Amino acid sequence: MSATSSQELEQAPPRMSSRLEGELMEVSLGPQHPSTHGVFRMNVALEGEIVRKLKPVFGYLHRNHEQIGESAGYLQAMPYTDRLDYFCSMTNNWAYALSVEKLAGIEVPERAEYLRIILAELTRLQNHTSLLGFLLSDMGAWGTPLMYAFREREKILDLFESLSGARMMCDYMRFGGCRVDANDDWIAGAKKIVDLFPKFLDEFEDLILQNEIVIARTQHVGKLSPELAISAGITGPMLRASGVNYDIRKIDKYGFYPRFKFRVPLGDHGDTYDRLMMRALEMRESLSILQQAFAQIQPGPVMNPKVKIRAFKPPVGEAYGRIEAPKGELGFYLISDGSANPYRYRVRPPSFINLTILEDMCLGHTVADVMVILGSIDIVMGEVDR
Amino acid sequence: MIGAGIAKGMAVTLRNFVGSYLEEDRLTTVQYPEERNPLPENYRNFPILIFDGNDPHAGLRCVACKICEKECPPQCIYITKSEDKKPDYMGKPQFYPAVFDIDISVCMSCQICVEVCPFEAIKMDKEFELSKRERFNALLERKEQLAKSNEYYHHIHPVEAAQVDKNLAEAAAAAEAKKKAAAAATTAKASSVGDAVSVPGKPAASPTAQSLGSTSSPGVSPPAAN
Amino acid sequence: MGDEIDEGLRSELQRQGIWVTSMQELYNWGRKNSIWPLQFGLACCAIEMIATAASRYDIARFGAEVFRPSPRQADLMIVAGTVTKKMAPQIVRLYNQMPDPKYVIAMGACAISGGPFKQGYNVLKGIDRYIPVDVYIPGCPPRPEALLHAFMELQRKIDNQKLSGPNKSDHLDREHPSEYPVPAFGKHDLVPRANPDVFRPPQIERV
Amino acid sequence: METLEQIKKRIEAAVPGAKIDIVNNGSPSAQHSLKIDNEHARDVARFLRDDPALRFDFCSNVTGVDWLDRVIKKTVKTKQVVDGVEKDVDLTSEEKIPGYLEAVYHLFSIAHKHGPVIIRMQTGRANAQLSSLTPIWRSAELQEREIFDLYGIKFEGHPDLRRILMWDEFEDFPMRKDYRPPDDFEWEPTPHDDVLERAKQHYPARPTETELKPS
Repeated sequence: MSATSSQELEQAPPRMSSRLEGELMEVSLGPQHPSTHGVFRMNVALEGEIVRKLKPVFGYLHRNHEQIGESAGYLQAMPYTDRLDYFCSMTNNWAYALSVEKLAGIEVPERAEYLRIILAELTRLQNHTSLLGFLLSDMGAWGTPLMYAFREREKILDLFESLSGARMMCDYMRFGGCRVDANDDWIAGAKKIVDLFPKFLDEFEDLILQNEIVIARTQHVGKLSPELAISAGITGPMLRASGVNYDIRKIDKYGFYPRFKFRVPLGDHGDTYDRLMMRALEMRESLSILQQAFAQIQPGPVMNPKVKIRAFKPPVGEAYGRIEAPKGELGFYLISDGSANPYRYRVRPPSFINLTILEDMCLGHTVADVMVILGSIDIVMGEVDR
Repeated sequence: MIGAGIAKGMAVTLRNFVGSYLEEDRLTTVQYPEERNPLPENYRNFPILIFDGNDPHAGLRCVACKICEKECPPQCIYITKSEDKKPDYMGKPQFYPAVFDIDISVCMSCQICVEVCPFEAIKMDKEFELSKRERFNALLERKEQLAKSNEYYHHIHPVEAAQVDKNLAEAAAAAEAKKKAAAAATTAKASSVGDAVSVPGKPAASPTAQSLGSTSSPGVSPPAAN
Repeated sequence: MGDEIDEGLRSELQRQGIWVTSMQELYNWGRKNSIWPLQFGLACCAIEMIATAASRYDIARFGAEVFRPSPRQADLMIVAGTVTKKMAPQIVRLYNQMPDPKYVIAMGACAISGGPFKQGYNVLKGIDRYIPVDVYIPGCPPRPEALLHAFMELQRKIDNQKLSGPNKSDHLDREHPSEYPVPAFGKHDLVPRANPDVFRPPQIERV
Repeated sequence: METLEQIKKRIEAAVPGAKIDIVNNGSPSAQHSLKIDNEHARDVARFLRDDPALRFDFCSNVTGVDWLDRVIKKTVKTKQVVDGVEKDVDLTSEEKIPGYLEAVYHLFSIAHKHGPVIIRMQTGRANAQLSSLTPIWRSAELQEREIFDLYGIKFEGHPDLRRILMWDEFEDFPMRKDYRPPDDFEWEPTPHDDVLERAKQHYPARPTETELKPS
């Protein structure tokens, strides 16, 4: 980073006063708005149709996740993590289990690690498919892509349900392994769905990626420079769309990811189209990881027998564990004072921090583009507000 | 050529439209309520209490140890321990819950109560058609509504219930053998001391104390202490 | 006009090929098969609500696929998810903006009682503290089928509503309010904490 | 990556007057942290970001921690002469640590792909104030606002310090450990411990027998 660019970054971001200024018209988008992906609100100042200022307003789904995590025990916080990013309960479980395993120094059996990878990649598939559906929905392709996306998502949810007992709130992982083992039928069923998935993906890409309207609405919209992306803490597909090669699966080498061959897709322009493409490409890599995992997985135990479920008390200390969730870096920061519940329980939510530069990306674009840019960030309010 | 991408997308839509009449893969709508997808074995919704035999009061496996009450993350269980004891299905006198209420308007279906129960007494139901027009008393399930027979449990979770029954039978057999050995030892002693009456009727150990810190998970929980 | 038709006469006429109905039945039949929900989701349950509207469960079979983005065009508010104290005034305002007759389904534990998050400082312990709720669906989150079941429950309720007489439907009763006061943001909590006209919990004592 | 001791030495050389302490972490994660002082925080942060060997350009996680007043009891065994006889006596000393608020920053390097280095800053619970690191890392912007909202630490130099999650009229700092939520316990059918105590205040003066009976 050169000296000039770092000075630029140190300038304060633009502010918005609470009153009407000059020619600008202030509009409040949300919290009840069909394309804000939940109860998100933006105060936008418009000059004609062009966005001149934009301030996101949070907190409409702030449900005290961190305080509940501190008052409940370590195990009790696990079902609450399901409800953070409610599309991806499996990766939330994994991030939390990983942090507690770091905090207490717990080993995880081999089969459990494979199951975790399988479930995390399935989660990535269903998250990215539904994201593309929602994004197209925001652009005006009302219904159709979302219906196709949800048709495939239901198949993956069926897998989750038959393994963990719930469609969305799986509560599947435990410290030191997984709650129940997957039988051979389940693995065979999952393999069948993964085998058929590329066919759907081809069709879905035909449907959207070359569509002239999609291209016109997304290319050169909401550009994000790599320097700003790094400084603003952007992670996940959004960072890689700006061309920064940073995938925690490769960097931290958590789980058994070093045993898998996969590529990290990178974007060139950092615009909305790149972010959209990034999801499509990542799904291909996830499919390749899944196929390798089905070939490699061996029978064995899925729980570390030394770990107690009740009265679990990790040693005094702290740990920060993070994984590459579908939306970016999901981290849990835990401080233990030796008692049965964490002294400090902090979630590092990727989509909350990815919203930091929403204003920078939207300035100068039209109101209609704001929805597309917001959709490409891939936010889930349960995680943004916690 | 401009418009080619849109045409391609339209072709996909058309293929799906026609396919939704012909291909099973694209024909996904389930005509609920006439037609239902079978629920998987592991599906869980709200907790129920299992009783053996025909009498929900006499056969209730719950001994009011209050572990689930303590471990429940949203604290939606309320138990009052009985003052007297009743014989459980093995014939041992045990405490029973005088009040056992679950507020299903709070329950988050996390299954932790099932995981921590050392007596295989609380299990997850699959019933989900529970919409009510009122809240306070309608959604507070009492002991009478929660108690479900072991047959019902076998009906909803056949594989898991068979495993649980097997575990319980093994534990009962082990306890029986231990009791016999103890009885033999006491009779041997009794010939010299002459006091062997009260031993078999007394529970071997306090069940709560024994189950603390156990690594139970469904299907492999340690057996009831008896 | 809302009087019941004699069942024997009706079946006799039906046998002759004449189908009769009362104004009340026709009115309720029309209403119950075209319930338009307000398109608005709060949290996790909203995703299950979308799944209900999507391909597999297809709420269009019940005439309710028209999710309206504007409360002015909606009949039904599905409160799908955790109602936080910051969001509660907006929900009451949306409810007030809906035209009569209007119905509310509280979907999921959080909307009913605050659910697993009810211990928190920013979570409202049930939307029925401020607005009346017609159907409650327990579950966290309820399956899409459970939402459809609640929907049928609501249809049954609409079917039984009377157009006249002492038990006539609330929305035809001039005395019955169709708007409720919007709570204000206070220094520590919402003011007031509940609307006593709507929220009347029974007494329960625990030792 | 360099060890924390090396980093500490280099910071002290580069930022004159900076006070750096290494905070040890006893858990198996072994993520030790650097405690930096308030006055030089921004210089230290800028050094960590711009130093070519470190390049911590990515500030991942920013969080607040509330530590209440604590008493640490230390028992030391000493030998004392009591009544002319030497005996082992346990001397218990109490060390009182006043409560403080803490801001913790987790730093990673995308350029060199290493990390984390954890830095923490402390301030008193009354009039809590720290210098904002948002000018160094943009990613701290929303997270510092969140700390301000929930813990009440004022970040000097933050461009837009307002409440973020709670409404503007709200006055408390709900994540502080001594916060008590407002009373809305009218209907608590399954109360325990604290909730039970608070629900009892809503019970009528004279208890009736009928309520407890199952309907």
